[in-house]
Amino acid sequence: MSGILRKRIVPLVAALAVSFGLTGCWDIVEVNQLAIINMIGIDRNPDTGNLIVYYQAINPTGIIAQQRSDGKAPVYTFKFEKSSPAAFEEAAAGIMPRKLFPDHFQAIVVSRRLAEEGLLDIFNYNENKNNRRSNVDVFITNSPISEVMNTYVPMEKLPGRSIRSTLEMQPKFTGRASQDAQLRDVLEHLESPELTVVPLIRVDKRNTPNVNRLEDIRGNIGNLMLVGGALFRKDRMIGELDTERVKLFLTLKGESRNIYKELKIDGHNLSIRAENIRVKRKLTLKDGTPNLKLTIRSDLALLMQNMGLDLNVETMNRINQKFEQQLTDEIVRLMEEGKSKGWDLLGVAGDIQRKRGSEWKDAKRDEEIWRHTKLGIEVVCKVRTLGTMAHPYKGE
Amino acid sequence: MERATISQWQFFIITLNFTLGTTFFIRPGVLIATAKQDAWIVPWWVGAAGLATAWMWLNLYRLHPGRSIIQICTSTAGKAVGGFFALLYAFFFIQITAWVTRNLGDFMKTTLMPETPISVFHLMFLVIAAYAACKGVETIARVNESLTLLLGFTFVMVVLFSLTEWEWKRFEPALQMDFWKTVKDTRSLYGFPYMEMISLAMLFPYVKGNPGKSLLPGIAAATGLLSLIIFFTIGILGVYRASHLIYPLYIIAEELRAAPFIEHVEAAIAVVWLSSLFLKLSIAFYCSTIALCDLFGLKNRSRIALPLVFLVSGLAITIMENNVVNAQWDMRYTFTYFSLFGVVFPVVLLVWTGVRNRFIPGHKEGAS
Amino acid sequence: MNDKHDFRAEHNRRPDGISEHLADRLVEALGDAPDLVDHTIQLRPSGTARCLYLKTLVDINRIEQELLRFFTEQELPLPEEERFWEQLRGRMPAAPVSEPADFGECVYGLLDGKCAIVLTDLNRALLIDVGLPEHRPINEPQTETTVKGPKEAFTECLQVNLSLVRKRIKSADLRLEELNIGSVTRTTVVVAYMRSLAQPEVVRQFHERLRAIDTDSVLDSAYIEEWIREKRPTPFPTMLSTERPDVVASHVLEGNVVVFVDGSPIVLIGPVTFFQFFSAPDDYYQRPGVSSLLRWLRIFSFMLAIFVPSLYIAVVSYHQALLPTTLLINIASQREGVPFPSYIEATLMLLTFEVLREAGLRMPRVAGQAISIVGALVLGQAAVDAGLVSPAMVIVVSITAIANFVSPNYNFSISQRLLQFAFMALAATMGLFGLLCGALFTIVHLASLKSFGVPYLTPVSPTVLADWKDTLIRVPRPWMKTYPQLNRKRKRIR
Amino acid sequence: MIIRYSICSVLAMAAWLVYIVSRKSPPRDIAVSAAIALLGFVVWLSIVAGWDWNLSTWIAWIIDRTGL
Repeated sequence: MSGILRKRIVPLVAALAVSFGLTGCWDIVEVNQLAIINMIGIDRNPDTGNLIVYYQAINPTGIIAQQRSDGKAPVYTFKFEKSSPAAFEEAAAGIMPRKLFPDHFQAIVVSRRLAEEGLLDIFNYNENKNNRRSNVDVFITNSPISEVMNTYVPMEKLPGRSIRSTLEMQPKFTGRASQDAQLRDVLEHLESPELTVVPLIRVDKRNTPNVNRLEDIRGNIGNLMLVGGALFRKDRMIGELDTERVKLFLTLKGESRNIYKELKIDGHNLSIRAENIRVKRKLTLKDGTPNLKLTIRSDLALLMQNMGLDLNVETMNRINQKFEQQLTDEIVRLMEEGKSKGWDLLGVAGDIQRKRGSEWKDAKRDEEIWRHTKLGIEVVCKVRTLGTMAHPYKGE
Repeated sequence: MERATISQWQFFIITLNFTLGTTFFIRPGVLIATAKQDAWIVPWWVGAAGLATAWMWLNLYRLHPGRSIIQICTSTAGKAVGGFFALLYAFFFIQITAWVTRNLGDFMKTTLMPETPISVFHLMFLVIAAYAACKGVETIARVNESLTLLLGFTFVMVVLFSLTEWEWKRFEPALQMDFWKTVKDTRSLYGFPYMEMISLAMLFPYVKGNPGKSLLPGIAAATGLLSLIIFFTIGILGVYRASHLIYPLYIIAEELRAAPFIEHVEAAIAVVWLSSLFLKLSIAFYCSTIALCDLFGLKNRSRIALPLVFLVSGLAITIMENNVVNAQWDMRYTFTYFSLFGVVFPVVLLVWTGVRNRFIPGHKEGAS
Repeated sequence: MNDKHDFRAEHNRRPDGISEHLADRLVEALGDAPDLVDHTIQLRPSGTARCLYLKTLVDINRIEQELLRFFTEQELPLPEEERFWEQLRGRMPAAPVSEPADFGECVYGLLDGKCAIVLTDLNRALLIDVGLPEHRPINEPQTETTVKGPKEAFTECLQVNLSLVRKRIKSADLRLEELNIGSVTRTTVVVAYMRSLAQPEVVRQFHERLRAIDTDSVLDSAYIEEWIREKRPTPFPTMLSTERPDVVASHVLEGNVVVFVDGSPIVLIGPVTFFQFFSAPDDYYQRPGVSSLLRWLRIFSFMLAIFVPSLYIAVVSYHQALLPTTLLINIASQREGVPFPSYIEATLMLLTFEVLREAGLRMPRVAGQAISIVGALVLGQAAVDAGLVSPAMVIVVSITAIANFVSPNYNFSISQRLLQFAFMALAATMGLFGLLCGALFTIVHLASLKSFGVPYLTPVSPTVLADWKDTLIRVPRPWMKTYPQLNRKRKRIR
Repeated sequence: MIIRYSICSVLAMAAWLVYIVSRKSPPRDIAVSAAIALLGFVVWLSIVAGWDWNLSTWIAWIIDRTGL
């Protein structure tokens, strides 16, 4: 009897064990049941106080069809208006036939007015979600957010990818934006006095929400473009920096190592690129006021010179001097401008917080002490790269 | 019972995995929240305390060679009192198993598969752990050996690829903590994972040679690795974010970008790391099984493995409501509760043995 | 167990089991077999003998030229005398002569290709081995081909097989032990090992398990394998089987034990470990760096074979975030028109592939063309165009199929296909978590396996660093100074 | 969902007990297995019936009581 029992029962137990597994498939969702979100736009309706969210969902067949050039829409934008960020997924379920799939989104675009009010609840919502992305690029826009979201861009089919790629090129070539302008970098400084700069974009006025735009040869039309930086303290935007200031700000933070500069010597224009910029900061406390000594070292590359001068040691020295002087001036100007607006652009307050030792105790308590910082700037630079020309054509 | 033996190296690996198993998922966030940028130092002193305690267990074992902690209880303090102690220990081991199971379920549910019922994760892992437990300690040791390599490899890769985010600034200002306050606030680390290691006292009899030779280095290595993990978490993620997250290491994996096309690989990495949880679970489960076998004098481990799966999977659901409640409980009670098993009982047993050896003749050789 | 009688000790004693009318009883016992030849020969100086043999099994030339001539052309002394045997051996040195102990042995001797000379007057019988087993010539290996290295393969003839190995190991240490297994087939099985290298415990286990075999028939070494392999149910082979004499020789020289079975060109080798299934004979005939790389390639394709379809299912239906955006978009657009969920798709395709493969194996060679045409249709563009599967799925199935064939061992590739389907089911129900559970279960299972007392995952776990030199990598020969430790050899240094 | 699971597990447990009884295990083994299975059954029953109990809370209560 035991033999028969054993023969019957072992398979039974095994079958039961398997049935645990086979009743599964709770989290299953096929790829073509997903609305792959590429870009998210957030705004607040000033009248109702509700949040407005735009989801830009990818249309896979549209993308593939585009490769075969029969111009179908690569993305669709959906708009929702709700009082809390968590309500959007529910709202989305009401109109999208597919499950919202935000794992792959490339960019968050936030309207300027919302950014100025503060983004804490959006940050918290995003960080709490299991499929959230915090290494996503954040953009602030001056343009109406509906226009940003309802724009087809040339070259890249996905607007989100397009602005992300644009942004990713900047640290390497122009220094107009930092690699560390992602959501997580803003998040990390939510409690510290440090400022962060987030890229500011604008959409060309002539944009149309129609896929026919993709047939137009004029690339500028209706494109998204980088226009500067939005300055963030904690979770809110406190001001706007133009491109030049963003470059300088990022250089001083050590996040940008290359900047492009135009110098004027004797009324002649001169384009150079400062490469491999190394900034050394030394903060000391003297009689209760912080002293910041900045030592900036850099290699210069001569892109274009129109001085009508031969290249020799003397010219080089002049270029070096001019650059040193101009950079020093700009930094001092940036500092002054920041002081007048209440922005600690040199990050002195953050440095103070990171100092150890008892002499810094008072300084740490005084939130405004950075305003009294004495600035000492030393710029050391050398022209290293000249291009392929030994002497410029003079045309004489 | 089986005559199985495991080598020193295998026991070292087991110790390492048992200490780090769930710890490296759960502890860094809590520790960073308490000790801020100096959190990486915390494991050092707690580890030292853990080593001292483990040394005491080894002394107890030296007085009772070839006996598991359960057998030490019953042989020292007799059937009634010792049996009660042993029962408490068995209960404790089962509870640890349930805890590890629940940690796994919580992790899976909050990060990877929110729709799946939590019991599925529990049952799947428990069944495999039970299978491993039936196969015996040698099998578990070998599984440990083969998986540790893989785990180490993924961990190193993740850290290497995340180093682009590294900033030394995040450690400043260094050494600012209020030492005694931090010691007090991080005392639960002493309970979990260090006191939990009393489970390994069930395995001492199987180790070839002196188990201390691999237990103590194992604890030391685990402490070093824990400190290293916290160090990397601070350097990569920053104190502020790490202290606000439940699974900071998972977030590192999530934000990893090895190449423009290798992104969002957290699911794959998390799954590999889950095997570390499995190793801990299988060791804990095995310890509870043989604890019950030793306690009740059973011949065959595999007979109770399946009922134990049934019991533990139930306990894992009821053992805590959610992470928040658990975190609060952990802060307040872990130290006290775990020390009861890790320190108080062993000391009682040690004293008892000492007294008996001195005053009752014929008991010089422990109880052979 | 040793059936070879020592003749000297036996010949003076008249066997008890042999009674009157032996020859008639033999004819009767074989049921008047049409191939049974029964001569009566006149002996000199007097008396008759009957010469019985099965003409299908013996070399008739030898019977006529050597045996009959010996018995009929000269005057024979009585078998009681030592001279009789000396002369017999002297005239026919190549034919072992024995005297059967009983009737049964006599019958068995006839069936084994021996010629029975029944001395009717004396009621005694002699069995003279003049067998001529039919076997095919030594060919090139069919299933384990190599580019370099020896090109001989075992045949169905045990003697030939043994000679192929003897030829390679000219050492007195090589021990061959013969047994007969199978109550009906009485198949000869030879266990071979190096006395100074093989661990006595392993040899003992082999003997014990072989003796415990209780069966009527052994037609192939696979029969033996089923009897002596580990009892624990497992999809993984715990014995290596090969048709290459060089492989056998190299294993014997590492202290393993091999089992030859008469009638089977496949030889069994044990103990074997998991990682040995990734080494091919070619590894040893090529430069070490190359063969290490090839080994990794094989391990990698093992991983591919078991994980690719399940990983595809898990990623496409559970963890889409793992895919790069562009790939995700591509797959999504490809799947736009496909009616089935991806796990159904994958299972269908792989099943189709298995069916095709099986058809390819079994059908006559001439129909091969047809299968490959149809196969390309079913698993290719036609299926995609019909909207049944997505192109990505075709790629996945193709990768899996190719990776399946990389394994140098056929048995092993079957187990890998079993795993593949199990993992697919797990991935379909629980995504990557299911896959992890499957992988963990497999690892626990592998860790618990032993092959003749050697843990299956040696040398990774238990870690034996000294053995890594010929598992995950292959170091140059001069560096292989020690024997593998996996079965705790008696000798360490080569 | 949980109910389905519990029923499956209870069935599996019963089958297991029958199996080990049929394997003629020592009575002590059977008794302990049955006891653990029974405990497990009670735990699962409490989950299905929605009885709110929590081991950790009990331990906390004991520790608070003893004033450690």
